Parts: sequence; structure tokens; C-alpha cells
Amino acid sequence: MNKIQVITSINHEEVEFLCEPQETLLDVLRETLGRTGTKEGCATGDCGACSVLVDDRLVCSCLVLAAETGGREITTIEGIATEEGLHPIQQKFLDHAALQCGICTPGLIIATKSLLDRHPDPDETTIRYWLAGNLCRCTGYDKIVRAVQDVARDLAGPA
Amino acid sequence: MSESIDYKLVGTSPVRPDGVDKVTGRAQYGADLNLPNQIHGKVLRSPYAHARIKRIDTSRAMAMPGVYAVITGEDFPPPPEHGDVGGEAGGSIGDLARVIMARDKALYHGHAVAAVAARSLRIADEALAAIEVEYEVLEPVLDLDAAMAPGAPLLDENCFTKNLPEKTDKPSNIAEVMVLSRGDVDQGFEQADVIVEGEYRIPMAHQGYIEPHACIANTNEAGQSTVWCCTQAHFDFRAITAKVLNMNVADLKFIASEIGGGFGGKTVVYLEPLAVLLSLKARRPVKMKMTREEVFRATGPTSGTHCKIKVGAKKDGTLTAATAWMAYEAGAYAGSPMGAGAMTVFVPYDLENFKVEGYEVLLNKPKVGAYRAPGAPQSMHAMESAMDDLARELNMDPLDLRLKNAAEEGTRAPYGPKFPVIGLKECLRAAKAHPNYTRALPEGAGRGVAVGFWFNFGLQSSAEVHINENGTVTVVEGNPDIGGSRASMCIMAAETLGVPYESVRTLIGDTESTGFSNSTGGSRTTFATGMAVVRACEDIIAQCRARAAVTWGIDEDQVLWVDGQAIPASGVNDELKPLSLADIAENAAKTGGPLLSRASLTAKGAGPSFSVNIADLQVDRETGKIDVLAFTAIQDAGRAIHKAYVEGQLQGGAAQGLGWALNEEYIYNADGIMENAGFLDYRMPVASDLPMIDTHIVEVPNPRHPYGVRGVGETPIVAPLAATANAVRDAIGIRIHDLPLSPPRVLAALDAAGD
Amino acid sequence: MAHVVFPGHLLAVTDGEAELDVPACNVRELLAALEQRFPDAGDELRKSTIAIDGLICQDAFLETLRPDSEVFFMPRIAGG
Amino acid sequence: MEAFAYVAPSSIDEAVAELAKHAKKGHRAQVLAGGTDLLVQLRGADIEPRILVDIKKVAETNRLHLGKNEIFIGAAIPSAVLNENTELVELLPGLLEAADLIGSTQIQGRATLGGNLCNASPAGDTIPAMIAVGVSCVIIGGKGQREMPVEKFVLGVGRNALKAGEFLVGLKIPRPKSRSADAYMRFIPRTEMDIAVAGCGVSVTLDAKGLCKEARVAIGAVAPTAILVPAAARALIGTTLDDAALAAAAAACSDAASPITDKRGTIDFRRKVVGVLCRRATAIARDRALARKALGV
Repeated sequence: MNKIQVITSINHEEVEFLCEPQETLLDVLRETLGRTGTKEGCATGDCGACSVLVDDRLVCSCLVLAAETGGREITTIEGIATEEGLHPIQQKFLDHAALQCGICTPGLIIATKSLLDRHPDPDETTIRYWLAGNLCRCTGYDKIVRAVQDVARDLAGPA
Repeated sequence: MSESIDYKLVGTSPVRPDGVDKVTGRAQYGADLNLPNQIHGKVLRSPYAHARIKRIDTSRAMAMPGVYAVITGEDFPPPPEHGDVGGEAGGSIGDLARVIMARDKALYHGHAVAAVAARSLRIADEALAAIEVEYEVLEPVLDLDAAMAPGAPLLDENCFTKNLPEKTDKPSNIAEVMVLSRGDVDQGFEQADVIVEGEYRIPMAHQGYIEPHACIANTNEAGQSTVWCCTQAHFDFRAITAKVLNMNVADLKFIASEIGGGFGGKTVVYLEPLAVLLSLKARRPVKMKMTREEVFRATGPTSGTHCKIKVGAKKDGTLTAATAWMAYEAGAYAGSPMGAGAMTVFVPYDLENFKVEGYEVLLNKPKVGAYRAPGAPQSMHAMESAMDDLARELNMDPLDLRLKNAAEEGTRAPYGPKFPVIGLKECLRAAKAHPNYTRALPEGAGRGVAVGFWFNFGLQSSAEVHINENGTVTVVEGNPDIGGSRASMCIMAAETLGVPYESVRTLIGDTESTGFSNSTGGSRTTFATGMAVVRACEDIIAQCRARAAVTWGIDEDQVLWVDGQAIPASGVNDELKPLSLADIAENAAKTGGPLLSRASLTAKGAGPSFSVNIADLQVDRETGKIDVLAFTAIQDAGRAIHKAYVEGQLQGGAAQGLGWALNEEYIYNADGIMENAGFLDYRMPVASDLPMIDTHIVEVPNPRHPYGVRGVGETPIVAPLAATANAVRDAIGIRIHDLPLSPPRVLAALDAAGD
Repeated sequence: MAHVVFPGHLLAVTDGEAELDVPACNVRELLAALEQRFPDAGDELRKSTIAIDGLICQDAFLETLRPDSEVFFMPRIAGG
Repeated sequence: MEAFAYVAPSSIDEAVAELAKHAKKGHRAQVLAGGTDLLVQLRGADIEPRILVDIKKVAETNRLHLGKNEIFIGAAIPSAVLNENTELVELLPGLLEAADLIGSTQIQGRATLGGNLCNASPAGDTIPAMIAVGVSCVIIGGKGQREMPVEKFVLGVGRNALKAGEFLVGLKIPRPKSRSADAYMRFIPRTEMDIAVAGCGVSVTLDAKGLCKEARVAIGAVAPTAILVPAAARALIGTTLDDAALAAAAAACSDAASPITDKRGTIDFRRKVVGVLCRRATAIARDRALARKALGV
């Protein structure tokens, strides 16, 4: 097997790995690099559990070849919190009980970050359509949407 | 009814103790563990829905470099002849053994016929392709009518219908019949002023948990195996794996990973015995995970059904008689929720005359598994639709019609016993009083209501409570946390002990490190395991009072436990300074050693839980597409321990019920191959499909639980089916009997009505 | 003396008897008495969920029965 | 060919050379742009090894140019990037709506117009929208560059006009004339994440009085390929795009459809709904064109 060497950056840290040409970024994150915070729900781009940011663009890591990621900046769920603690999105998901089983949560948090980076003050419809690619089977989305609204309110600061 | 009690923590919504790991990606789910030297297992699945397996040749696969083990049905001990699957999933262990690995017949497309373990997934796939299977393809039986018809091809020549009045020696695809009746229905219908009838069909539907099944088994040369897996029931998984492989339970250790959803679907064993056996042969850890497609094709969805309902009532709305005929798809092997369907169909109502006839039918589809309130959504969809039709005929408010006939404490349930304290009328009144019930609808929109129900369960639970040396509390129990149950356990422990929520942590023990518990299912965890936790905490309090008594040198009965500390009974020994849990723990070495307690029980008296749902929706008359405008879930929780997670259960169940009502279904082609085995075409609701889901928690406490818990997980999925169908009826004036209410079906109904 | 009621699906193993009174102080005694009377029924009865005076028990055995207790045998129920 | 390989040429010449090399050897080479269809195929139905030629590093496939007379959209530009270009969205709202409908936000970040077109699914959302606005495909191969209209490019289910060694570099679109506008609508059972059960792209140009002087109507998911429906256009031209004209165009679309019954919809349903979509999309295109007319653009 002709393995390909890739040097990329994951959560602002240079990472080097070998991959097969048809391996996906999800495969490499989970199996080669042990970053299992990114989840696999379908491997066909239909559930969003494997959402990551590639150069700040929201994508399903199951639909990105690992070989394509050389020189890119990849953000995974493991890179969302900082030394100061949880990211506000993570905290609001907890405060609002916006997760039950939690398997979709990493993908939803990444997707929410991408949403708020682009639309800091989204209305409910914008939130729901932005997150439509992230399936959650436990919550009915209600508390997730409320958590996102609450983060947005906080980011907007006191009126 | 019950006096209001001021709890400090019960009914609040603190952050769950396992939360940070779940929002940072640290929490380990079924597929997240990798072991040194591990290899990968994959399953070869039948390409036919019905076929005799004539020969399997694994020699080419076994000879491939990188392949460590290949197994087929021949590598398993004969399926056990006796015994049922305990508690949850239903069916016999022998049949489950055949689901895990087909023996002489493949009974559905996707049925496991062989498995391999190899160095990489790619090699495993190549090895699967190298296994030669010779099939004799048989005609598949794919729907209830065909399966029940005389002369239908038989799935099992040794299946003789159970519970017939006369024993039969003619094999049949009808595995079981069941009749429930009371009174005289003919006479009851004679007394009726109005009679409505309907015939309803619902296709098979899947739980749709986002995490595919996954496990890793590490079996040593002595045949001892450690299995890590995502499961709702690691103790039950251990038991089944032991029976299917004829192993000693003591040689199996099951560790429950975090679990990415189950809804009943992860009470059933599929991969674990394969992984244990492959690992034994390969002498390496074997990891197995299903693809999403395998989850759809080869795990246990819930029954497709066919129900016929007839209900009669007097002009004032009093029900006089009702009959139901229902057939439930069991899939390839017996064991379906038909019994629960039959028991729940008329359960909300005080009915003097009724008859329910139920059939459980084998066909060439996967063996059904448990899915949230198994059996009830289908049968209650039929009855609650008929009740809506009846209310229209009688020109009565649909909630008033239900209130008029609603069961209450002392009403005889259709399944026999009298109801204990229940909250159906409270839910109906709450619905009537809810602003969402009277809010004006947009032009052309419709509103529907329906009632839901589940028995709720008890079963066995164990719990231990350890007091750490600084007075913090560790609760250990054996129920995988699927939706925040650790937080509920912490609340109940902290409330009972009188300590802050933050000082309690709850762990889920593996099968070697804590006592037996049945599954996280049937809405039993907060009820039964919670009861064990409370009892163990009460034992800790008793111990603390004894420790305080010896510390102070006074009698134990002179010590009270108030707000998390031992205090002397009032009036005497007032000079003694209260001893907190931390004080007692710190001094434990001198007063008898570490503080720990445990409780184990078979919980009785789970409280039945009723719900009422209100659905508002709009129908696009040109395309048949339904837009859900508002949804209100009202349910009797007994007592909500963690309020937000109770609301979450109501909202999640509503979303699943709406999905089932609107678009979800197993679509089969003529060969018995599911055509939509993926999230693209098995259309579960996405965020933009749903509105906010309003909840209203009714609390009629269950006297059998220390905090009044009934259990809340099952009931929420029941009412949305009929509430949606009734709202469509309201919006377009047409009763559509079958689900899902997908756009082509709705548009066809509109066209047929000449719209 | 408990009043015992069998649902329709059990009548095949109870010789068609739907209701009867059985002298028993607890479920263990009740099951033993029923098994003696209906030798084919033992397995089915022991697998059943039992409701005693409205209280549903999945694994009933030691529960005490009052002289006027009502005992219903129900199919075992699955749960999600 | 024994194994997979991945190459990412950085120029058109390199890409052409790469494709030519494999074509000559008879090896299977497949062009990778967004990969949202290709990677799913690699996991499922089509697992045979091949050479994956990633064209995203070729500058021309990423070029977006809004010229005076012509717009060029590189074949590898993700839909999300296109939709962030407000000028483009204003010029071709229908085409961009179609691009915006392909999958989730995640898919948007990868999926390209070029990929949607080359994948040649009967239900590809952007194809009817492209036909409606008269898109030409810019194809490059060993023998140089050629162009052809989209409606000729798609040959059948999953089949396109690319020859071995060729790839799609980009799309050329005539800049919409004054008082013109386009619209695209599709039908799916949910609000997102589904494949179109029927789709309709429309573009109209009004004259100074507000009469429709040019129109193109294309429908998708109701035939083996997306098709242009000249009869629908004829029903619109010369009218004020009033209800009667819209109804006539809708009927023409229903007539032109030759759908199948499958897991996503029935023949009857698709035939009816494609007419409804035509009517609704035409009304949107008309209103947009009227708004432009009012603004004098």
C-alpha cells in the first residue's frame, strides 16, 4: 500500500501522519491519531456527528480524504475548550441539558461554533437550518436550539 | 392527593456530573476504545431475505494473509432449547442465538452467516468476499397479509401458533395469538348511538440511535473474556453471551461504555458473542462495529402493524363497547410487542365491554427489538384516531370525550387489575387548561390531541454508596447512563443524605465491580435503581447516626439526621456540636472503619404514566407536505427528579413520534431488501423540521417510590402518532388511516377526496 | 384465599378456566397450587407478569396475598 | 490497477497530463472535487481501487469571475463559498438557491456545482437551475478545451459527456440581462437533508412593459436526466406571467415529466408536484424580475 505522508495542523498543533489514499479524515482522526472525540454515526455525510472545521469551514470529516488535509488547519472538538476552561458553547450545552446520550454533541458544538463565527446573532430559523445536518435522536432539538440562542445572547453582550 | 413537599434538589436541573467529558470529546463510547494488538471483526450477511444455507466454505478466507479467524454457525454450540431473553427484548434465547449467527436458514436480508477477524478492516472485507456460501433461495414473506394467508411460505416449519384454544399440529407463520376481553361487546354496541370503525397500518420503524453498535472483546487462552461495548444492559448482555456461547458467566466481564442512544435497540445482543468467539480463536482483542447500513438491516426495529378498531358510544360520549384486531410483525423470529399493544389499546378508558384479538406474525424481516413503549404507539394510534373520529361524530371536544371516559384510581385496566393512583385526568385537564389548546390556529392549520401510556417497569437493581474520607459521596450502580441518569442518582442521593449535589458522584460499575442490574430500559432506571440508591443512602444515615452516637457517647435514638448532619435530639445534649458527613467520615477509622452501604432489590409498583399531546400543523394542499407548527407534550412524571432531563425525555419522544408519524418507514423491494438503509432516505426529523416542543410536567406522585417517581422515558413516543394524524384530519378534513403521513400519501388522499 | 384471573391467552393451559379462588398466603404458594392443578401451565405462569391488587410485579414470588387479594396474570412486557 | 492512489496536480497542464497518463494505461482515474458524492461511493457501491485526481489545487477550478458579459465559476468552488459572494447571489439567485440546497451546511462546505453536474444524478439540484440560466461546461483534456451546454453534458443516470482524460474546469454563464431573474424550487419530504423528489429551475426576462420575452424552464428528478421544457417556456413567453400562463407552464412540465416510482416518491406524485414547483418557481422569478425592472436593472 502506497501510504501518503501528510503534515497538517490539528487544533493549532502540527501533526504528521501516514494514510492510505482512500482513508478519510475521520478514519485518521479516530484510528490513527486516537482523537475519538469526533464521532462516526453514518460515514456518509448524513448525520454530522463527525463534524470538524477545516480552515474554519464546517465539514463532515467522513467526506474529506485525509490526504487532502496537508497544510490545513483542522479544528476538532478536542480543540474547543481552552486553558481558561470550557468554551461558552460547551457550557451552555451543559446548562441547558442540551445533550442526553451525548454522541451527537461534539458535532453539534463544532457546527454551532461555525454558525456563531459567521452569524453571531442568528434567529431560530437560521439556527435550525444551519444545524440541520447534525442529527440528534434524543432531544428533539429544543434544548439545543435554546442553548445556541443563549450563547448568542451572551456573545452579543449586555444590550 | 399528595401534600406538597419542599425538596432542596428534587425537581431542579443541575449540570450532569459526566457533562464536561461529553462536551469536550473525552467521553468514550462503544467504538472509541482501541487495545494494543487488536484486530478487526466483520460480519458476512445474507444477500437474500429467505434462503437455506446449504454450504459455507471459509477455507479461502482463512488462508488469506492477515486473517486470524473465521467463524460460522458451526462454531457455536447448539442454540439453547429453553429459556427466554430476560426482561427486555423478548423472544427465546435459542432464536436470539440464531439472530446472532444464522444456522441452517437465513431469514432476512442482512442476517449474519459468518464473521471474520483480520488485521485491518480492509483485509476483513476482502476475507468476507472470499467466503463461499451456497444458498437455496426461498420465496420471501414480506407483509402481514401474505404471511397470515393460508399456504404462505413458512419461515419455520416448527412454528405452531401459541395460545390457540385447541392445540394445532399445523405449522404457521402466526407465532402467537392473544385475546383480552371483558363484558359483552354485542350488547355494548347495541347500546351505542354512534359507532366508528377504522383500519390502520404502520410500517416497521427503527430507533435511529446515532451511535452504531460497537464492541471490543479480549478473550484469553483460558476462555476468560473482557468485553467493552455500548449497551443498555451490560449484565443482560453478559448473561446472553454466556448462554449463546455456553460459557460460564463468571468468565465474562462486561464493561458498559458511554452509550450513544438506544431507545430499546441496545437491549439486544448482536456483536458481542461474535467478538468473544473470534477473539478466542485469534487470541487477540477483536473490535467490531456496525456500519449504519448494518444497523438498519440487521438490528431490531419495531413491528409494522395492522390494526382494526371499532368503538361505540352513547350520545353523551359514554363508551359502550370497543373491539380491536391487531397483527404485529415479529420479524424472523417470535417475540414481538403484540401483547403490550393488546394491553394498551384501550388502556386510557373505563370500558365495560371490549374484545382485543392480537396476532404475532413471522416474516422475512429482522427480528423486532424493543423501541420505547414497545407495542403501544401502534395500537394506541389506532384507538386514539378512532376516538378523534368519535368526538367529531358526537360533536364533542376531543378532550372532553376522553375525560368523560378516562380511567382513574380503581378503574379496572383492560389487562385486568385495578389502577393504582394515576394521573390521566390530571393530564387531560392540564391539556384543556393549556394556552396552546385554545390558541388561535393559522388559516388552514389543524390541531389534534391524543393520549399516551406506558406501564413502566421495576425489575432488579443494585446500588452502593461510599462515603469518601472528606465526606463526599460516591454512588456506584449498574445502569448505563443514556440520558442523564447519573445526575438523577446524584440528586436523589444528595436529597436523601442532605448534602450538596456537587458532593455526590455517580459511577456506572462493570459486571465485576457492582451488583446486578437489569437494563436501562422500560423507564425503570430512575424508579428502580433510584430506589436502591435512596435505600443505600438511608442505610448510610443510620450508620452515621450510630457513628455520631458513639462519638458523643449517647444513645443512637438520641441522634437525629437533619440537613446532612447528625444533631442531638432536641432538649437534651444541646451542647453537642452537630457532626457533618465530612466530620463523621474524617473520624471513621475510630468509629468502625469506612462508611459504605448497599442496597439491592426487585422493584415493585412502577407507576403507570399517562400523557396527552397537542399537535398543530399545516398541510401544503398542493404537495401534501406537513409543517409542524407547534407541539405540546403533557405527561404525568409522578415526580420529576431532574426537571430538564424529564422535559428532554418528553421532547425527544415527541420528536421520534413525529418522525414516525410523518416520514420514517422501512421500505422494502419485492425481494425483501430494505431500500432506504441509511439516514439519507430513512427520514428522521432534522432540526429544521421541528418547532420548539413545549412541555408540561404533571406530578401525581407514585406512592411506591420514595420521591414519587413513575418513570418517563417510554410514554412520550406514544401519543404523537395519533395526535399528528388527528391534526391532519382537522386540517384537511380527511382521515388518513395509515402512517407515515408522507407527502405522496397525503397528496393521494387529497386527490382522492377531490381537493 | 386469592382470587386469580387468567387472561384469554392462558386459557389453553388452564383448561379454559378464567377465574378461580386459590387458598394461598403468598405468590409462591399460589404458583405451587396452580401448577399442581394445571401441570401444563407452570412455565407460562412463572414467566408471566403478575398484578396483585393493582401492583404490577415482574418477578413475583414472595409477595403476600390477603384473603381478598386479586391476582392477574399478564403477558411479560418489553420495554425500551 | 491494484491499489488506490491520490494525486493533487497544481495546474491544468499537470492535471491533463495526469489524466492522460492513466487513460493511456487503461487505469481508472476519477476526478475529485468536493468529494461529497465520490467518498460515499467509495464506502459503498463502488469500492474498486482507482487513482483519485484532486483538482482543487488547480487555480482555474477555483476561479470565480463576474465579467461584464459572462460569469465563470470554477468547478471546484464549494457551494458555501459561492453563497458568500453577495454579488453572485444577487445576479443568479435561483442557481445559488439550488447550490444552497445540496445537503447540510457541512456538505455545503465541500460540494461543488461541478461535482453536482459531473455526478449526473437525475435529482441533482443544480442541474435544472443551470439549464435554466444557460450554463456552458468548460471541458479540458489532452486535445484542448471544448464547451457544451449543460443539457447536452448529462447523458443519463450517472453518465456525462467527459471522455477519458478530460475534466470539467468550470462553468460559463451569460450574465443575466436587464429585467431578468431566475429561481429554483425542489420538493423534499423533510426541510433539509433529502434528495429532490422533483425540482424545477426557471429563468425569465421581461420587456420594458413587463411582458415575458424570454424564458427557460428545466425540471429535475422526473426523468433520467434533468430536461429543458421548451413547451413550458412557450407558455410563458408573451404573457405577463399571470396565473393562466403559470398554470399552462405547470401543465407543460407535468406533461414533459416521465418519472418513476421509487422510495422517494410515486409517478403520480412527481408529475403533479413538478407542475406545482414550476408555478411557484416562475412566480418567484417573475417577482424578482419585476423588482429589478422597478430598480431599472
